[in-house]
Amino acid sequence: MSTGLLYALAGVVLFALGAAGVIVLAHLLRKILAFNVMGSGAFLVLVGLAQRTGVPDPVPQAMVLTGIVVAVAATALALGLARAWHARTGRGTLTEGEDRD
Amino acid sequence: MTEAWLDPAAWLIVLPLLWAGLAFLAGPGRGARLAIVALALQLALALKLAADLTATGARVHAVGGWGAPLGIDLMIDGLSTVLLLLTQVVAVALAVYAQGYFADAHHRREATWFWPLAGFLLAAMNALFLSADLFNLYVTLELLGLAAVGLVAVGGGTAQLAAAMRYLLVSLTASGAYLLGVALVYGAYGTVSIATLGPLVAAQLPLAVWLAAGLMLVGLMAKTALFPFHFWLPPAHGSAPAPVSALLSALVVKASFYLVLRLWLGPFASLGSTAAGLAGALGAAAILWGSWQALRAQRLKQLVAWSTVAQLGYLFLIFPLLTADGLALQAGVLQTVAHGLAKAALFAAAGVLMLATGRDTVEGLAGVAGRVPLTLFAFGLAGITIMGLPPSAGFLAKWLLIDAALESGQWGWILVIIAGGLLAAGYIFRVLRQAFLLAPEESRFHPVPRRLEWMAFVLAAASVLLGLRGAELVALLGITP
Amino acid sequence: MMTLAFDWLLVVALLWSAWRCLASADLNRAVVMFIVFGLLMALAWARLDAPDIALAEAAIGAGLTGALLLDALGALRARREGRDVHGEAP
Amino acid sequence: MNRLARGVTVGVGVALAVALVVALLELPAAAIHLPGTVAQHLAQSGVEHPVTAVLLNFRGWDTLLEVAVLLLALLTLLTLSGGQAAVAAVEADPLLQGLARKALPLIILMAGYLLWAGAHRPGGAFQAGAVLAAGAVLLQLAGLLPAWAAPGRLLRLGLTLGFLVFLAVAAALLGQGALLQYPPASAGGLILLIEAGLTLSLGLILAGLFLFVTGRRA
Repeated sequence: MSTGLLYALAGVVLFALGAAGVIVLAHLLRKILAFNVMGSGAFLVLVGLAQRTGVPDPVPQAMVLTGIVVAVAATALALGLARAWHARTGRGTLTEGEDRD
Repeated sequence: MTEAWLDPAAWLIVLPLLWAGLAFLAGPGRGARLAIVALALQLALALKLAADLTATGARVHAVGGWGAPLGIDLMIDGLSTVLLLLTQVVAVALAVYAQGYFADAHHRREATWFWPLAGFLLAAMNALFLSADLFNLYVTLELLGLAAVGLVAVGGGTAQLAAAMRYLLVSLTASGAYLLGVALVYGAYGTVSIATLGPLVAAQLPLAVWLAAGLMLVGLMAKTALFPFHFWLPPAHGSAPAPVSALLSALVVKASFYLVLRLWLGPFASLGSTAAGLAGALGAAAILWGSWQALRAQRLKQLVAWSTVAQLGYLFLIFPLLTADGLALQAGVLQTVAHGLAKAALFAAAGVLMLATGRDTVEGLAGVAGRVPLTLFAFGLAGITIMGLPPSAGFLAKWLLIDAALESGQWGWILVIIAGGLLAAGYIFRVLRQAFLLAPEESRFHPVPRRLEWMAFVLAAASVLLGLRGAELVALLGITP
Repeated sequence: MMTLAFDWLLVVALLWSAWRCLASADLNRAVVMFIVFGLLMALAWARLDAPDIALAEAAIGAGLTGALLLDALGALRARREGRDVHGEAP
Repeated sequence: MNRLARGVTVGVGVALAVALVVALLELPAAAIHLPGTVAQHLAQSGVEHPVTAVLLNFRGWDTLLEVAVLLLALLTLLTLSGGQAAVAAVEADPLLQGLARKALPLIILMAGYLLWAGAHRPGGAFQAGAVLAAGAVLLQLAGLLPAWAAPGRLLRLGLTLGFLVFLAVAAALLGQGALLQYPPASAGGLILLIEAGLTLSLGLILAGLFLFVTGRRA
């Protein structure tokens, strides 16, 4: 198995883990963490799969650089919303009754 | 053909990006006049684009001059041009509306960064309609999603924050699924250009591409709020300020639908047929469930938002009916345009009614008929399109849909279309009936700027009159590469 | 052979840190595990011949996102403690 | 979320992961090989580092929209924190302050190096901007830089400059035939101009994602 394919396989597992996390976890900060894990998984698939023959490919690498910046923008926005929500309601979750962290 | 530096397709993206940036530079609360002038210009550009298209046919604008698969291509054809036209028409009317709406003292705070946010939103829409590159489309989807979330949050209240948060989480998860799909497609074929992909997918279809298509289409359906992914839409569209609700409901959800259509008709054509029945069934469920919730809604904007859930259902009815004669496709695009105009009008009218009564419930509308008759007339006109009565464009869309169902012998969908129309009549007349009741003694009415009423009316009238010009739209749509 | 063993080790570490980040009962630990995950990702990018992404991941993915998360966690904690002292929401 | 829904979600997640692993293991080689095409056109791109060439030339359109995404996130954060006062920074320990003071010139130097290096080897505007932002966050944590209030005109100019320069170049090159169609002779210079603007603006925006939000009180 090539290095690229190995990391691509790790990527799909990370993606599935993160996607399930975003849906299942209640606390907003945890959802945001899960979203980032999910994104990292997709990035690994993008580069790893393209490089499974062992040749570096600058095209998906540039795409992942773009993706990382988009992800940090989305994370900052989500954290801003979560903080504003917490400041307003004192809660860390959107649905009531699951408010433990 | 125009000279290269005047290419309207390029300026349709550059211009909104430019005024969004300048509006931010100008400072908090500024940028309304700039936006309106620029949007009028964009409308002219879209018309020019349509005229060029009719004259010379579909074409490609190769950004950077490289051409796919190395560079990113913009694709100008009938489908993208129709949606660009719809976007600019609705946007310019809503910009004039928003300027009046945010001039009101109660809403001034919401306008702090409204204009740059709206500019980025519209730039993202135009870029999305033109792009023919799956990864570039991912970036436009994120730009669109974050702009929409930002606009929901401008209201600043607790309900808006919760709605924005939920919307953001759905939007990000959906674009994550889309991105994984793009990664798999690149891994399978070594390109993300839609045009280059077509023959490659037709030649070879490994399991990874099936999964990619599933991930991308499900993600886009979640962004389009197709039942059962609709749960985020009513709170988001129902709690945002009226001009924002109108932008989101009329345009933003259509962008992801457009992309579903592009993929379904393009590279994933051979995969689409297996899931067509499911898409149609979900559309039917959306029509019935959304209309039922609209009938029961207590708050006016919730009612209009649930109506969007129902009307989006019609768009997915076309998938089991897609055939070579293109009737269903025409129906879907007409429905997109008709609903876009009518829903913008309904939210604009709802905003006026809420300003006038100071209340946001359907019950609180008693007596408004005498105070803002023009707005109520606009609400009724837009209602004609939503119900699908002649001569509106909504009628034409549903007629074509029934025609397509008859031709392919799938009678079941016709029942759903008719039931949806009756339910729509139910919730529209519920509002009108309440408005014509006598006002209770203690109720007070606030004056509303006339331009708000006029913009609602113009949009509503356009949605009805478009029915008379449906043939031109269909002809434009027929221009493919 | 050595490098392949290292790759397997790194992949296991990546999956483990991601799992600990999402499953940990304590939010503080979850955020710290996320930063560890980000640094391991940077290593993975280096192994994939992508030094540009490794740099960006370390600076943005682990660094800036980590700082944002820690700051947000601090803000949520501070308000929660404030509420507990006064016995009501601020 | 109830237990059934949780179980179903986890089940779907596991099934998805398994299906994807199987799909990746049996995936045949790709028909198109872009690294070769990139290498072939690298000489006309104006830079020598392939990733920078893709990022700012071949797929520069993605990058332009991505800067817009960052600006957008910042705008929404400003909307959310609108009208809230920043709390005075807590006094940090003098050791951290001393360290931050010493590190600052080094950080700026490193950002400059990364910007310059991007044309030939790993590095570029994004990494350089991220380093600048990290410096600003460090200064804030050391109590040497206050959290930012609503941005004044000068700051707004700094935040948008990179984006506007990029957009202006993209539009000006329309005369060449298409958006962002660099003439090969001046591509290197134009890309450096764009990257210099982006380094400043990205540094400010990324720092702003932290500094406009931290220490805010409703």
